[in-house]
Amino acid sequence: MINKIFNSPAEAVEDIFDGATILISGFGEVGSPIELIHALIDKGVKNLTVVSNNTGSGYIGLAALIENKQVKKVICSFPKTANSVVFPELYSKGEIELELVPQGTLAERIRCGGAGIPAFYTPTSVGTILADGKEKRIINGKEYILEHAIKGDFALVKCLKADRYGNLVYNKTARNFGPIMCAAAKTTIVQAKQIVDVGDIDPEVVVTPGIFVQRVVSVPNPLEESVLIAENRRYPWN
Amino acid sequence: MINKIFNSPAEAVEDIFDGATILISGFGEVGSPIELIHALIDKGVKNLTVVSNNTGSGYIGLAALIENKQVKKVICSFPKTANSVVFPELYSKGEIELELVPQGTLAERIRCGGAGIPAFYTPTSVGTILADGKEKRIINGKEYILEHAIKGDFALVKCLKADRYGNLVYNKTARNFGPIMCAAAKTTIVQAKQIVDVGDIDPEVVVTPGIFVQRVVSVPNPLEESVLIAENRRYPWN
Amino acid sequence: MELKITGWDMNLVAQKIANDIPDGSYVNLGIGIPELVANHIPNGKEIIFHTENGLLGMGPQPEPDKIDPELINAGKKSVSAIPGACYFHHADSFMMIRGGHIDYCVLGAFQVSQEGDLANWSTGEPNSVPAVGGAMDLVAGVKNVFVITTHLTKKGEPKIVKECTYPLTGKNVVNKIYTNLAVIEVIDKKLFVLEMAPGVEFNFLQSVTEAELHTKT
Amino acid sequence: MELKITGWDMNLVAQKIANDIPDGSYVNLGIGIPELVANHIPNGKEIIFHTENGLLGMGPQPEPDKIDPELINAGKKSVSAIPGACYFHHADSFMMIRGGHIDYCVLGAFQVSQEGDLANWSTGEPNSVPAVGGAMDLVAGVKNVFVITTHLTKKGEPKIVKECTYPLTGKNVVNKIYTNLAVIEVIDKKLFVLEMAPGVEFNFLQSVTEAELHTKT
Repeated sequence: MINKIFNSPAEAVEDIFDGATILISGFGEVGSPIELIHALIDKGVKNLTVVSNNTGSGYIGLAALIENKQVKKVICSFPKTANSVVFPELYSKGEIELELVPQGTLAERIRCGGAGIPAFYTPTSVGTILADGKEKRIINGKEYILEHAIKGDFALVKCLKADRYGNLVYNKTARNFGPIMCAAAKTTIVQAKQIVDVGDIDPEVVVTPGIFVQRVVSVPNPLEESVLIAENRRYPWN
Repeated sequence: MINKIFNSPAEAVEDIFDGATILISGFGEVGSPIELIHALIDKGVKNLTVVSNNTGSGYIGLAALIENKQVKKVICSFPKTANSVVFPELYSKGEIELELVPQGTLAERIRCGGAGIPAFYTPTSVGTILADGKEKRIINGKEYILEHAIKGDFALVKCLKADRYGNLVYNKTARNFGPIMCAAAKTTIVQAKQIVDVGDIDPEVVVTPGIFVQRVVSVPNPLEESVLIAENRRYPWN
Repeated sequence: MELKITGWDMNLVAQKIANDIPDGSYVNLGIGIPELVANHIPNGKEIIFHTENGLLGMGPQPEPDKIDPELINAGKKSVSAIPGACYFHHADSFMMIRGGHIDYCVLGAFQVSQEGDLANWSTGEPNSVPAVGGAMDLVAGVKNVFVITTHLTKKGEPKIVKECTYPLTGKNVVNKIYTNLAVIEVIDKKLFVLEMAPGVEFNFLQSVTEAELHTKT
Repeated sequence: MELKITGWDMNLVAQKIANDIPDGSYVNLGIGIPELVANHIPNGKEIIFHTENGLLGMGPQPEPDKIDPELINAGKKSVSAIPGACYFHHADSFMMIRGGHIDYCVLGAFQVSQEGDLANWSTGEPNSVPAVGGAMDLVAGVKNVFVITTHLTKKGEPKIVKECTYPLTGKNVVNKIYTNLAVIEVIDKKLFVLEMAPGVEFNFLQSVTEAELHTKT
C-alpha cells in the first residue's frame, strides 16, 4: 500500500544531510513551508544550498534557517524583501554565497530539473551582467544564453490539500514554485493544511500528481510569517 | 470588451493561409478537433505543415485533410494507427513529407515553442537514427542531443468548456496536446463542447489560461471519428 | 539641476499609459509607480492584469474582510482575482512572459538609454544586495515594454541617457518612455518625442535629457 | 528453428514481472503483451499505472455502460481511472518519463542486444511507415526498463542477439528480459540468466540465444 503520510515535520525531514541542496517553495511568505523549515532548524544540518525565490523575512522560517548558519549558498531571484534583515547582513559580511538568477530562468531551470532536460537556451538576461560567462548562441537570428537545470536532493513545499498518494492542490498564489519544485527533487516533502482521502481530489484538478511527492505531513494551522514578525517573534522561539 | 467567441468553425478558420504550420490537438481521435479540421477542408488551403501526434484514421478529420491533398508535411510521433490508410498510402508514394519525432520530444518542442525557449537538450533518441545529424553534447557525463522549439501559425484544439476570455478545461485524456499547442501558436482556435460565462470556471482549475487562446467556437455535439469510420463515412460527406 | 516645471502628476502619466493600452490587452505592471496604471483604465476597456507570481486576472486590493493572505501580487501586497481569473505555477507564469504572450509591461527605471536599453534592477553599488526578480524576463519576452518614471532623478540628474551607467536589465528593449515631462517613443534605436507636458518646450526637454531627442516631422 | 520446449505461457511471464515490481511503484506498460502485467498484480500490492497520453492511475477496461470515449490508454483502448488518479497534458506526462519519475516500464522487443540495446519500433523496411511513439522517451527516462517477449521470433530466429540489426530504440537501456524461456538480467553490458522455464537448461537456452549468456555463480 502506498502511504506517503509522515507523522510529523521532524520525522519527514529526518534524513536531510549536511551539504544537501534544498528547494523551498514560496514567493515571500506565501507558500513557504515554515513548519518544515523550523523542523530543519531543530535538526541542525549545515552547509545547505537553498533554492528559493527569496531569502525570508525577520527571524522566522527561511530567514531563521539562514540566521542559524545552516545555509552556505542561496540560489534566488530576489534576496531582499521589505523585512529582510538576515541575508543582507550575512551577505555584506561575505558569510553567505549568492547565485542571483532571473525569476523566470529560475523557474525554468527548476522545471527542467524535474523534466530530465539538462540545459536550455533562453533570451532572458542576454546583454546583461547576469549573462557574463554563459555560453551564447544565435538561433534564428536572435541571441540566447545557455542555462542549466536545477535539481534538489530535497524539496520542502507547502500546499492546501494532499492525499496519501501525494496528489496535491494549492491555494491561490501560494501555488507559485510548489509544483515545479516537487518534480525537481529526489525527495519531496510536503506540508498540507488538509489530508484528504484518496479519490477526494477530482482527477481533473490535481495540480501536483503524486508521482512527484515522496512525503506528506499534516500541518492544519500553519504559522503566518508576517504575523510572527509583527510580534517580534524569532525561531527558535524567543 | 474581450470576446473571443466566433460564430462558426468556418469563420474561425477563415484566415488560415497556404503554407501555414498548424498544430492539431488529439491522441488518435481523442481530443481531435474534427469540426475545425472539416472547416479547413471546406476552405481548401494547401501546402500545410501539420503538427499532430498521429495522422488520422479512415477518411474523417485529419486523415480527410491529408486525403484532400492540403498537407505537404506532417510532424508527428506515430503516423499509423489501426485504421490509418490515407497517410501510409501517400507516404509510400512519396507524396507527403514526414518528420518523425519521439512523442515526448514532440511535446517538449511544442511546449518550448510556447515558452520562448528556442532549443533544449534531451536524452531521448541518443544513439538512434532519429538523432542522426543532430548536435550532440555531453552534460555532466551523459550524452544529449539538441532539439528545437516548434511554433505554429495556428493551433486547432478541442476542449470541454471555454469562456469568452478563452479559459479552457478539458475532459480526461482528451487534454493531451491541447494545452501546450494553445500556447505555441500565434492564433489558437478552440472548439468547445460548452461555452460558459466568465467566472463559471474556478480559477484554481483552469487548465489553459485564456491568454493562450485567440478564438473559441461552440461545437456542442462533436462528431466521433470512430463511429463515422464504422459507418464508412468520408469527409467531404459521401 | 532643479526643475521649475514639474510637468504632469505621475497619476496623469499613468492615465496616459492606461489610455494607450488597447482594449483586451494582457498587461504586467511592475512594483511601485507602474501599479498606478491599474487605477486609470477607462470604463469599457477590458484589460487583464498578469502578476508573475501566478495569477492572470488580478483585481484591486480587496476590502479588509475579504483578504486572503495567500492571494498577493508580485509586490507582495494583497490583491483580488476577477471573475475569469486563473492561477498557475511559476514556470507556466514565465511561459506567458518569455513566450511573448503578455502584450504590455510597465516598468520603473533607473536609466533608459537612447537606444532603448533599460537599467532598473541594480545601482551596482558594491555593498548592496543585488535583486533582479522578474525584470529581465519581462523585458526579454513582453511584446511592448513601457517605462514610467520621473524625467530626472531626485538629485536632478537625467534618467534618459546616452548610455546606461547602471547594470542593464536588457538591451534595446524599451518601446516607450512616459515621464512627468514627455512621452517618448523608441524607434530604430532613436528617441522621438510624441508629447510634452504643458509649458515644456523641445529645447528645454533636450536640456534635461542626456540622450539625443528627435521629433516626428 | 522449431522449439520443442514452449516454456512459460506469456501470462505467466507477465505474472513474474508483476511479482518483481515492488509495492508502490509507478509503472508504464507498452502496448500489446506488456499490458498483461496489469492483470497479475498480487493482492495487497498497490501499483500506479501511467499512460503517456495523460493519466496516472489507469484502471482496467470499464463495463460497456461506463465507457467514456475520451478516456483511453496509449494503445487507444478504453480504460478507467482509479480513485486518486489524475489527468495532465503531454508535456507534463513526458516530464514524468524523461525526468526519471516512472519506476518501471515494460516493453515489447524486436531485438535486445547483449549490451542491453533495444530495438522495438521499426524493422527498417524501406517501404514501411516509421512510427516511434513514446518508446525512445521511455527507455531514455524510466528507471528500470523491462522487456517482455517471446524468446524467438515467429520464424524461429533469436531475438536476443549480439548486436541489433533493426534500428535502435536506445543503447544500453534494458535492465531485464522476460521471455517464455528465461529471465535474464543485464549487468554491466553482460547478460545473466536468473531463472529458466521448466525443462530449459542453460546449454539449450544459449543455443537459442545469439548473445552470450552468463550465470550468476
